[in-house]
Amino acid sequence: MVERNIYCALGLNDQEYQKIEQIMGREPSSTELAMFSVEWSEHCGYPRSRSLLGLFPKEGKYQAMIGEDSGGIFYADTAIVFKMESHNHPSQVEPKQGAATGVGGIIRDIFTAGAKPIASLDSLRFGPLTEPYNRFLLKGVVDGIAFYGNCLGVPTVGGEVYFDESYSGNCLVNAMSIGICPKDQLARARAFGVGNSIMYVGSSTGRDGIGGCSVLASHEFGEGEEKRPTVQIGDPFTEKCLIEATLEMLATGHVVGIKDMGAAGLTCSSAEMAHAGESGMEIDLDKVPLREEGMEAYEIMMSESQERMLVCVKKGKEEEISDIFKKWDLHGVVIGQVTDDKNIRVKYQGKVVADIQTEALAKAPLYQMPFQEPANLKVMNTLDLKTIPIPADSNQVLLSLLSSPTIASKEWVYEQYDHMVQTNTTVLPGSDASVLRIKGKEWGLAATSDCNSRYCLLDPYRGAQIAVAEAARNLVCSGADPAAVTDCLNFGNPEKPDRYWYFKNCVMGIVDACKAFNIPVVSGNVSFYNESPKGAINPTPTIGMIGILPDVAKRCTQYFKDDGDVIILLGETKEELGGSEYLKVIHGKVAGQAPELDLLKEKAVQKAVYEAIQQGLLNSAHDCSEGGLAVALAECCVSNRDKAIGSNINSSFVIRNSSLRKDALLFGESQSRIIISCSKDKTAKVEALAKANQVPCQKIGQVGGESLKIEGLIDLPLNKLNDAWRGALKQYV
Amino acid sequence: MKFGVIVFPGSNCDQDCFHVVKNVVKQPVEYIWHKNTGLDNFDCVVIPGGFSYGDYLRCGAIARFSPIMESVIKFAKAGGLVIGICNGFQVLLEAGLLPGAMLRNKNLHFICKFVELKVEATDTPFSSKYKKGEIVRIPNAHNEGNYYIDDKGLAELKKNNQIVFRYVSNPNGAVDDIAGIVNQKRNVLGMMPHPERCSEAELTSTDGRPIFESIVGWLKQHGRT
Amino acid sequence: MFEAEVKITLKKTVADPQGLTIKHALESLGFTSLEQVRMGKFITIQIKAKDKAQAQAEVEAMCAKLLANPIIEDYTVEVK
Amino acid sequence: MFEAEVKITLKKTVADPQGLTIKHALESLGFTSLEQVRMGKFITIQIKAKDKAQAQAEVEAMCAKLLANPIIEDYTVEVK
Ligand SMILES: Nc1ncnc2c1ncn2[C@@H]1O[C@H](COP(=O)(O)OP(=O)(O)O)[C@@H](O)[C@H]1O
Ligand SMILES: [Mg+2]
Repeated sequence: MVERNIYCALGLNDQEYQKIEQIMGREPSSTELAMFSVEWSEHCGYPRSRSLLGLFPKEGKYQAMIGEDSGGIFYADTAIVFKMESHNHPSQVEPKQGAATGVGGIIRDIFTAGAKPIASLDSLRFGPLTEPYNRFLLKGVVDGIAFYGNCLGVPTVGGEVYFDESYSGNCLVNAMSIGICPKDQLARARAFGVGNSIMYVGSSTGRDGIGGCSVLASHEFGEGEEKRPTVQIGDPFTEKCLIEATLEMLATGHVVGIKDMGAAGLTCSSAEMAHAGESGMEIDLDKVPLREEGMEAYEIMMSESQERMLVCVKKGKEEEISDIFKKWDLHGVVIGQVTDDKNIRVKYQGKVVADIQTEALAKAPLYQMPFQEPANLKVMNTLDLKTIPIPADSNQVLLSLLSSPTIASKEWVYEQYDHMVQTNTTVLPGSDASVLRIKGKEWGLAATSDCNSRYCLLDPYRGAQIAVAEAARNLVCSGADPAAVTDCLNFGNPEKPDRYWYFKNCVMGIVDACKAFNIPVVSGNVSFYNESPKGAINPTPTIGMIGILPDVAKRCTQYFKDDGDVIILLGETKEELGGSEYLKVIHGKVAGQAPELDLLKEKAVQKAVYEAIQQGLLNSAHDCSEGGLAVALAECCVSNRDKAIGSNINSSFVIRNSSLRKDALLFGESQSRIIISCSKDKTAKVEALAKANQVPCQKIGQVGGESLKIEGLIDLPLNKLNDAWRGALKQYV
Repeated sequence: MKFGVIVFPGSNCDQDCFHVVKNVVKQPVEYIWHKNTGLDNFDCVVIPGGFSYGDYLRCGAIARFSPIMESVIKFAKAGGLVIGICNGFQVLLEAGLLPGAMLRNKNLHFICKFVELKVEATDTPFSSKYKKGEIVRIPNAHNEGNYYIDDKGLAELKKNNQIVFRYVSNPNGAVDDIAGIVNQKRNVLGMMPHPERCSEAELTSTDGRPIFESIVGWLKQHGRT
Repeated sequence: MFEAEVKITLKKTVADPQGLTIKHALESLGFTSLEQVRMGKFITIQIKAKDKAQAQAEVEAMCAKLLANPIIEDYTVEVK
Repeated sequence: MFEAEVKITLKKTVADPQGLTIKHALESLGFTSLEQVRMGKFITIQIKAKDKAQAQAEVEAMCAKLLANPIIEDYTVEVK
């Protein structure tokens, strides 16, 4: 029997080991054991989350395509493939290279599906910038994303950056990538056809990240420093060549299937391709291009060296394929064949070192995890507004909020990213969502990522629903019809029942919200064990969403445009301060209930705005999110990098809402609210549209002037707003 | 009239330049793989932006030794039009077709952003459709666009009126606010900002288009149709 | 005043794509007898200190704290 | 086989923003006795050669041709 400390080191427990022996009917070889350990890890086999993930809707208003590695939708003759993935732990220890290789991994998932990567987004979360290490992380992560993405020539067009104590010691780096291709050129991750060749293409294999995914992504930080990942140096140049060569190869029509060697490298790609193709596979490790000497079989099988892929090629076409890779100075060698059984057989130095049914590897055990509401939730949810003093000077509050790093302009971040390469970005970062044209088509794409994890901490079900609703709202404000979701579920240790309770409720929130919007979840990623010695991160189910603009010329941006335009607020403002940025920044509290969300009302507001934009009625649309109405108005005034413009919010609006606390009116984060502006002559039509959709609609003021005025409450010149909002992040970095 | 867009491994604005030549100014254009040689059939060569060889040693340093560069040097010496944009500019510097060198941006960051440029010279094949002194908006996107040249070299550039574009507000530390220069014969242009990113109304600005139109106009005037 | 030279290199176990690309480039220029090329950083620091030992200690502290990331890099300090 | 160490530094006359930034960062960490910090490259090359002199000559040729840009950089080669 294999010694206990060996399988434990691989992250397997006693039951799992026994099950493996039972499946094999004998003692597993070290290579086999290593293969099981990675395939059954949370990262690959999802044993602790699979059953819940199965609840996500797989269909919606656009035809969905759910593949092995990534998913997407079809629109007209085009497949739009997209996915989000985490690279949290590597980034925490080596921010630049950790983030860089994260970008590399997610982009590989896109082009292995046969799609040309056309855009990326990044969703980032750090502890407060007052701590030097968090500043180091922010700078390093942004540098890494820029280093990799810019070099590849895939524009990073959007994302988000949040700051919260819970991420000190465990930052989150979630990267999303989007690609497109003609419908019929999609590639699948499968191998079949006895005698077809298995080719290894890309970079060579070293001892990089061995056991990285199973061992590292399955443990908390602080459990033992020696488990630190062997961070890799990203190689965007090789990946760029790999993209070109891969797309050239797929165009030959000689490829049966293809999969990237990401987490768990060759093990995962070979076993899963064979299993998906209901075939067997035999590979010979002596043929694998190695960059280090004396590597053992299990090391080759588990290596996570970057920039490599496995391809099933039609028999007789191997040379043609290998020539393409030669042209790009990359490896392209045959390492095996498809066989007529259903086993994955691995040979090395003349010996069979592994022989396993792919079925057994692919069927990771399924665990029902215990869950329980956290003991402190009731206390957190208690908030007596009477104990919260209303600040006398709302101007000062607004300036403080605008310069809170979570709300402040993220220009410092996205100006380091090439967000224009490929010349498709028609709405640049800095508006609610970025919009891409597709050359030669009338339609376009919008993309965003969103999640307010404080809401999820206070109410995971509603918080996750709000993340979905807000993402959709951001797309609608840009003129797009929300189409499909990818997610990255970042949580603490699932073996702790309170953490799992959060996970379960967030998943249910996403399920129900997506059903309400009639959009599918086409891809995603789970990242557990995000904890530092101080505890778990806030539950963070990041939502990535794409939307379709039937006519990209009708796109819309968030900033006010013309003097004299009428400003209209759609939706209802309630006395809601729970979980708000205001409560945190001004009163130092994270407490209360997350804002209410009525999905029917949310849909109605979105429908009204979408239709208004389609009819060409609006000059701007911006939703109210962190910081509430006052912050959203300030952003409408100053977020256009070329031209700030003031606005005047009239007294009748303030009087009409005088039953609300003024801090709730200005800074409360009631959901389902959108600020729009239009020229005077279109106001009646806009109001009629709102009415037809039963959406509360108030004319609240006028665009123009050199300041933001909210009668009797706020009066600030544009340059002060601008300095607070634009200058804040730069102060720290 | 035929344009060629050179493709090095790591070039990433090749398709963007190709698109503008083909679909915006509507001229014949072909990609040229860096391992090829010979440019006999071309009238204008575009060296596009990107990260040739990852810029792993120094921007443009490795690409400069690609087989095609020997041909580009010959082509330029014979008076052919060569425009290097961003990484293309860096390659031209490394190849010695233009004087000076690039250092890292003063703030050490990659900067992707629209910047204002002042058109300083219109008597070149690349800038004749602008007005002298005109201010145009064209995006930058680079890490190493901090142009360096010693005092003597700068005096030469000025004396020969070789500075074609200057930054209105210097974003990267470039000597004398230089954003783009030509060689003495005025047939080779290097510039850091990306005109191909602002040649269509969909992309916020069309201020880059006159560069491509100037080239087309010049080639027509010189009998290349 | 002392001048310290800091050499920062990638750990042997970390693959160095930059070095590899430079190696290929050199080979294609005809330098064919190369075994390996690795890329690192070279930092020169002029520092006031009461003696060489103090300068050495200070610069080593700088390396540990900021200049190198021990997860992927090694460093050596030499004070002249 | 020989190992050559190549140090590439920016010419004294060329401003070094990276060095300056590192200097500021170090100062804000409390290293206040710094006069100057300059950033360069450190390339190690393993090369087959019949003797040290040949290795030295080869690596110097590499520097002159590719590794350094004479307009802005100086280099030194040391064969071990
Ligand atoms: N990490 C990032 N990378 C790229 N763009 C970003 C990033 N963070 C924020 N942005 C951009 O800044 C703008 C504002 O972001 P955010 O405040 O998150 O918007 P919202 O509240 O509407 O979701 C958006 O255009 C967004 O894409
Ligand atoms: Mg928004």
